[in-house]
Amino acid sequence: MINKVIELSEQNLYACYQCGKCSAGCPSVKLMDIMPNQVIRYLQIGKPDKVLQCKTIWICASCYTCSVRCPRGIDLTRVMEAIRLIQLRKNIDYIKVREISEDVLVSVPQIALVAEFRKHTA
Amino acid sequence: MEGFEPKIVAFCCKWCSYAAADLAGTSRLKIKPNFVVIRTMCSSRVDPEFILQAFLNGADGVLVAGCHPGDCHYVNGNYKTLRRVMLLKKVLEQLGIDPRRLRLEWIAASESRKFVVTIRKFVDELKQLGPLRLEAGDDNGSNG
Amino acid sequence: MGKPKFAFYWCASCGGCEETVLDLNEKILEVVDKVDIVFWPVALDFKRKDIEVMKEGEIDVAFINGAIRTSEQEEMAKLLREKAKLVVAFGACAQLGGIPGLANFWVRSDIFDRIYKKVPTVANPEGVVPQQVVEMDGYKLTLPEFYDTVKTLDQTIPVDYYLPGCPPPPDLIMNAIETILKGELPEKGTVLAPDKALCDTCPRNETKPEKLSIKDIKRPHEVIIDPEKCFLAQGIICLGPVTRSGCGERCINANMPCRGCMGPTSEVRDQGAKAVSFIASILGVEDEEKLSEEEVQKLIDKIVDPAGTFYRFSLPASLLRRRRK
Amino acid sequence: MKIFYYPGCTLKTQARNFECSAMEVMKLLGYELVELNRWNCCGTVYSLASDDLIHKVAPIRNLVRVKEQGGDKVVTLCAMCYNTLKQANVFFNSDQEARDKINSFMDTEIDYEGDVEVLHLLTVLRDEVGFDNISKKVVRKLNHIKVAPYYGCLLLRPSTVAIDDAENPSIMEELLHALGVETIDFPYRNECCGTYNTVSAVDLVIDRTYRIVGLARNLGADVIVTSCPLCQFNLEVRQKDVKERFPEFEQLPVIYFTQLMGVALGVPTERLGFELNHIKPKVLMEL
Amino acid sequence: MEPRIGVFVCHCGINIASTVDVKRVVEAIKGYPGVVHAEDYVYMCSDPGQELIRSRIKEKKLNGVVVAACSPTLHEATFRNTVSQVGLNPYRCEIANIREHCSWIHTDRDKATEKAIKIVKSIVEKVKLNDELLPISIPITKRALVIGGGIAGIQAALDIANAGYEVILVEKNPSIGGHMAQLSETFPTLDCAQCILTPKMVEVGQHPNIKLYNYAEVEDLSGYVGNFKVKIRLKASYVDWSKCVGCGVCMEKCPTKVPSEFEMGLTTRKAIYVPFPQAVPNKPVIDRENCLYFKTGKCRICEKVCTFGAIKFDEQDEFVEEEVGAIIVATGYELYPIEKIGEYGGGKYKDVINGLQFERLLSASGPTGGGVQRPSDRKVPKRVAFVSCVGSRDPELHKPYCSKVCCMYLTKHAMLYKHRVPDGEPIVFYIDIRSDGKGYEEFVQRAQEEEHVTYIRGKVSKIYEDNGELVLLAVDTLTGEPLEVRVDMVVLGMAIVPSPAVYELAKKLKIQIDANGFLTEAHPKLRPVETLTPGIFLAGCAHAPKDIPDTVAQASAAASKVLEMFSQKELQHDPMVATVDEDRCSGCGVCVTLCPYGAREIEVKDGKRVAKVNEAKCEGCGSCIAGCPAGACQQRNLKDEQLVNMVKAVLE
Ligand SMILES: Cc1cc2nc3c(=O)[nH]c(=O)nc-3n(C[C@H](O)[C@H](O)[C@H](O)COP(=O)(O)OP(=O)(O)OC[C@H]3O[C@@H](n4cnc5c(N)ncnc54)[C@H](O)[C@@H]3O)c2cc1C
Ligand SMILES: Cc1cc2nc3c(=O)[nH]c(=O)nc-3n(C[C@H](O)[C@H](O)[C@H](O)COP(=O)(O)OP(=O)(O)OC[C@H]3O[C@@H](n4cnc5c(N)ncnc54)[C@H](O)[C@@H]3O)c2cc1C
Ligand code: SF4
Ligand code: SF4
Ligand code: SF4
Ligand code: SF4
Ligand code: SF4
Ligand code: SF4
Ligand code: SF4
Ligand code: SF4
Repeated sequence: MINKVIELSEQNLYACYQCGKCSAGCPSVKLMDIMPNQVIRYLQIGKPDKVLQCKTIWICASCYTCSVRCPRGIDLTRVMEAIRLIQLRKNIDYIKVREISEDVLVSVPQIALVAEFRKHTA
Repeated sequence: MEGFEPKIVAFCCKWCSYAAADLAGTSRLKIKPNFVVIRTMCSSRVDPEFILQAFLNGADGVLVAGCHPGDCHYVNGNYKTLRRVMLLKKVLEQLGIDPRRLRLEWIAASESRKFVVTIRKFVDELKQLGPLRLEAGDDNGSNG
Repeated sequence: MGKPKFAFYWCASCGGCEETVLDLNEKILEVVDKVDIVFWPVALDFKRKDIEVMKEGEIDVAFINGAIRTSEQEEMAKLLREKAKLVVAFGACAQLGGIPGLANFWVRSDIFDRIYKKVPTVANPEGVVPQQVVEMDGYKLTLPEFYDTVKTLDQTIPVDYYLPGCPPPPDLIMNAIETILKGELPEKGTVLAPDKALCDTCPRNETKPEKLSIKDIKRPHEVIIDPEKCFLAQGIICLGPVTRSGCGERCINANMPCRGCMGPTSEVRDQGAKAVSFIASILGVEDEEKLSEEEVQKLIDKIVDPAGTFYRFSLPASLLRRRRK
Repeated sequence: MKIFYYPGCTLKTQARNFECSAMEVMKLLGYELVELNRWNCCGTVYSLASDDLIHKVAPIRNLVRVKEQGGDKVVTLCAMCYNTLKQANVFFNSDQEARDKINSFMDTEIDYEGDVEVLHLLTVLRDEVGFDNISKKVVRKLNHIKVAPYYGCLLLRPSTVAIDDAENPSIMEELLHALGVETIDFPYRNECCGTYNTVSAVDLVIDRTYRIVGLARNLGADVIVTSCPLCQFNLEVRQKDVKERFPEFEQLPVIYFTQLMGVALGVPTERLGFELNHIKPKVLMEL
Repeated sequence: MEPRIGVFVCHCGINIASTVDVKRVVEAIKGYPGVVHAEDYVYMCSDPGQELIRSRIKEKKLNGVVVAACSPTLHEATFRNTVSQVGLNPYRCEIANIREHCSWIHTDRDKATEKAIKIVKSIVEKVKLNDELLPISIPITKRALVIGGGIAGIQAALDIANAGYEVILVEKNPSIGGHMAQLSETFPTLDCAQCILTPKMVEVGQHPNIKLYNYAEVEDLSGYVGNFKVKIRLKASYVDWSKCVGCGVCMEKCPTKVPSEFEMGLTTRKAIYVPFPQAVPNKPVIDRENCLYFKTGKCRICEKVCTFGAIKFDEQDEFVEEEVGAIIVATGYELYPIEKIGEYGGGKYKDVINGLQFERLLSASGPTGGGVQRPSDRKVPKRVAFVSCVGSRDPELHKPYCSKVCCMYLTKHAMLYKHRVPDGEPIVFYIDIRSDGKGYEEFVQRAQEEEHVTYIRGKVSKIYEDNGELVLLAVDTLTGEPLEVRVDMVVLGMAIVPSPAVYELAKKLKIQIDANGFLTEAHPKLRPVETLTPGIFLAGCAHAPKDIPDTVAQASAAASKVLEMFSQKELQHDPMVATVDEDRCSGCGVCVTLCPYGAREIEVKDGKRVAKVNEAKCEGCGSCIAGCPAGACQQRNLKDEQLVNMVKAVLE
């Protein structure tokens, strides 16, 4: 699985030395079940299930904060996307579009909706 | 080319590639005996004349091996080697000799495996290119 | 003892070498005074049979210019060798192959194709190319064989001395003749010219920077050439360092770089290979650690026709002698 | 001077105030933003998987449009559009193979050569108009307010498309100073607002808004200035939700930088679309 | 010389003999031109094997020897020694490597044997044309130059001076002492840096064998090992030190204040100043950039108050030349600038400081007298964060290497802070704790066990200021929890980087620097204090980040290398150098460009340019020889002709 992620994200996950700087700056970390550096860690030690089942990859906002600060040059934003895609390509959606309330649909800007669908649905 | 065993002259610098070949020996790695090493102090001692001489005297391939750029025992000799080999390859091509017959490799003293792989690949490549046989063809051109 | 007998002969060359003998001006008269010219087809009416009837060693010195390109030239060279005590390879073509030697980058059929079929000004719809033997109206016409490979004179017959240059400079010729007349002959095989490279006598040599490094290669027509400064320091390829001096810096004085007609010095086995070595050695060597391989390649690629440049006069005399098919 | 302008979806709906204020301001500065014909959605977020070419077609097609219509650069207002178009362009120029494929996907369009420049309005203001020139056109004194500039993520990251230093940007500050307003040193200006999580993870956005707006207020800001409709929404509209959760929370107006420019340059406030702002920047509207 | 070569083929037990048919090699080589004797033996390098060679040389009047055996790296010296015992020049003996390069790597006995024969023939060809050589001797000037007066330079200078040789010490600052003088107490023993350093500084100042040029820099270097000429620029100090008694009145009265470099900008100094009270020498200099008189033409107060008339406004830089035989470069380090770390405020926040600033805050002689106060408001900070690996171990954005000392000094800082502020709370953020020196791990353990310093494993992502507090965004990677830590002050363990001028200096000295700007040693393990340029050595942080014990060890090692040189009457140099045939050289200058050691020079003789080789500098790489377009140079015992014949031999 790590190889698949490496291929899709074009990032060398073996370079990560678990400093945690990515997680420290992550805006979403509080709502994540495992921290971004742990996502990599689980892949490094061969526990892909932890990663596939986690909430983290979905809550990641693709803000690139981790990417610009990683001392080992790992673009974690792309790593998150790669794992999301592995799930989405199995047709496992994170959100059910039908369940989004009318309220939300009319209030949020289009870009939020389009982006949401792009990131969270297959 | 069935049964063709290419002849290779390998110029190795004393500090890195010769030592790598030594290490290949000490580690009992196995290589085909298609090559003979000639030791120079630095790859930059290898004069293009020697390379042509080798081809003329029946070599099918010539390997020039030295320390990695930046690691030259003599500071920067290998940068000169790089330039000379690159230019000579162009000239060889114009002289109708496949430039792949001249190979430049950076092989550090510890890279015994690289030495082995380099020779192996070179032998394979030369087998595909076939014999050069310059001596035979020396007076070719069907003069007379 | 009578006057020594001299012979002159012309093989594959442009004829400039013969001209240069005339360029000796009034000195030629001195020479003519002291020697008997027994054979000089270009100037005097002699025929092959005049030589054939001579005894072995009857001629004292045969000056042969030009490379060996055809069977007739080979035969003549052999004939003269037989009849002459000394053979002097006269000029770059005889010594090294010279400009005609550049033909060794091709094969005969390519050359015929080009000359007789592809040159735009040639109208030859039937595609006729010279044949060695042609039968016409019952007559059999023969031409000498046109060899595939150009050879130097010493690849055909043993040569005693060499007079280098394209053409050999008059003072070297006079020197050589005087030496021969005086009988103070150097060791056989000697090139009758100084054994130092051209930089030694080149007035521009002192303008060289301490460390030569060519950052960008320029061809003479691409730049305004500083008439005082060493060509290499201007990024122009000059073969002076790999070429024997003695020419009088003819090209340099005409503000053109040396192309190497005097051939290499005696310790060099292959002028072109040495040229490769020294030119490559100074290509972008300033800050060399910073140049990537691609950048070096780019710089090298700016040398148009490297083999032709470095072997302009010496391909047949080089280690590899010709292009391989 | 005419510049091609790519609006993107939201500028035509929720963020009409961003668009109209930008148009007004640019007109005043002697530039015309010409809306691109037949533009399509850029995709909003740049697709990041190595094998995902198809999602790069949409942004590239927009750049093809620019070419078709005779332009060689295009400006965006929305930071997300900017980021997506620019990243797609950078990718296109870095991978010959992908480039050929993308071109082959678009068979009715001309082949794209990668030669359209993608700009954000902020850089146009700096590099083409010049902050000095803007400064000369200021007619309203705004030295009584303190502004917290907010960049968000996508103008500054990733580094291949950033318009300024990711950690210490200054372009917006420089603009604001040219307008004569004081800025606070706002450490959260490059922090993420939660973006599209506003759809399915509102909690996250509420948390972000609470912190970002809270810190701005803490540091004495009167108004926050943004450059992205989604940041605007999260930081402004979501304040209502923040307030519900944290009753002590005090609201702060959030406006587009173009609106603030409009005020400073003397565009009548009614033409700056403040009616679409949920929290009215009274300090500005009552000038 | 008519060659009479003996070939001795070794079985090396079965190491060679099992793959190479040794007898066949002997037979094949017997008739080879030049070879007058060939035989095999089971262990050539054994005593009987060597004896065999010696007796054959005598019996058969051999004038050349080829030993076909293992790699020359192993036994070239052995066999050359063997032959020289019976009067044969050692350079007339060569090794044919038929073990490492043949028997060990091949399996086909037939082909391996053929190859071995070729190898032996090629070496025979080489020996035929080998000259009898003697090592080249070079005289030595037994005086050393030390560049940089930090603890490394001080230690090296004292070691050499105490051994009885003269030392010239060049320091660019007004005083020696380097960074160690700035430190408060030193790990792992917590002894006071000044207490152990000051006596050494004084010793340097007073040592009869040490000539100290402070406020000076190396301008130019020529010559070669044993015989360098160095030109030193003595920067104008505008104070006549021979008259100045160091009373300090001028400094008291000078009206111009500028941030003090020594105090890391935490306080000011005057425009006329000594960097710190214990400076050696303790004589002031005028900082021209900031001096009022130099800026505006008015002031000259110092001149007025100096009763000794020592102020000399018209002083100029001066140059002196010195001859030395060896050089030690000890130019030390600087800290990577905080400005480069944007996410930590990039130098914006006054209370985010670097390690050296904190050293000054801790130092009893520092601006706060050793009481920890934060720079912004002089408040005693109650919580202090210490952040490690700032700029280090960050190949992507900053420096890839570990700075080696920061783990330890941050631990020291946390501890000393606890000592000064007992109710204070130090928090150390780290990725790994590197405490690999003697007593270091115990030191860290003490900080944890006894001082209760909190260590959090996680790299801080961002630092910002909020209401006079500093907020650190971090995580605890061990618990997996995000953290937002509020503190009063932050100390950053900034990366150690080389002294800025070292690049220029390295160019002047023609020594190498690595990708990170540190000086490169000749071999990372076996020649750690030598540079590739003979006669130039290195020590301290100029070479790589290191602590004081390592610095001192390396300085003493460099000094002992110098002393090793000085203990010889003359230097011996390998004679396989380049030669020039002046009758062929055209002075084209290509070789000068090629030589990496500056061993080639063009000389003008009778109006003609000819190249010469400085044999002492030539290391025998052969680059110039391959490059010489006239065939005018050769390498001793590796001439073109030898190499060509070798090529021919291996292709027969
Ligand atoms: C914050 C901090 C705390 C530390 N604490 C400890 C500790 O507790 N224990 C410990 O063992 N180590 C400690 N160290 C490490 C210690 O400082 C170094 O190991 C030691 O100072 C290195 O000495 P040096 O002589 O190599 O370099 P430096 O001290 O840097 O000395 C170099 C000298 O050379 C001079 N110089 C530079 N360039 C030139 C030039 N071109 N010409 C002439 N002169 C020049 C400089 O002015 C300087 O005087 C600490 C380091 C830091 C940053
Ligand atoms: C697994 C391992 C891997 C390592 N890898 C590396 C590496 O990759 N790179 C690296 O730089 N370092 C490495 N090291 C460290 C390296 O081995 C040591 O730094 C080095 O060998 C130390 O050399 P020494 O001479 O001090 O000690 P030793 O090698 O231990 O030599 C001491 C000698 O003294 C002899 N001796 C002991 N007592 C007496 C006595 N009373 N009388 C006479 N003789 C005595 C011993 O027999 C021995 O020959 C490694 C170490 C280990 C354990
Ligand atoms: S910042 Fe980079 S190296 Fe550090 S834990 Fe995150 S991914 Fe790994
Ligand atoms: S890109 Fe995702 S993981 Fe990285 S900092 Fe932003 S939200 Fe966190
Ligand atoms: S390189 Fe050419 S121009 Fe320069 S000195 Fe030599 S001959 Fe003269
Ligand atoms: S300069 Fe060179 S090419 Fe010209 S005549 Fe002299 S040797 Fe020949
Ligand atoms: S002249 Fe300069 S150094 Fe002297 S007192 Fe004035 S400011 Fe200070
Ligand atoms: S010594 Fe410690 S703090 Fe310094 S770079 Fe190395 S690991 Fe980081
Ligand atoms: S390269 Fe050769 S010819 Fe040229 S200066 Fe050097 S030694 Fe003389
Ligand atoms: S052999 Fe090498 S070191 Fe010696 S002079 Fe030539 S280039 Fe310099």
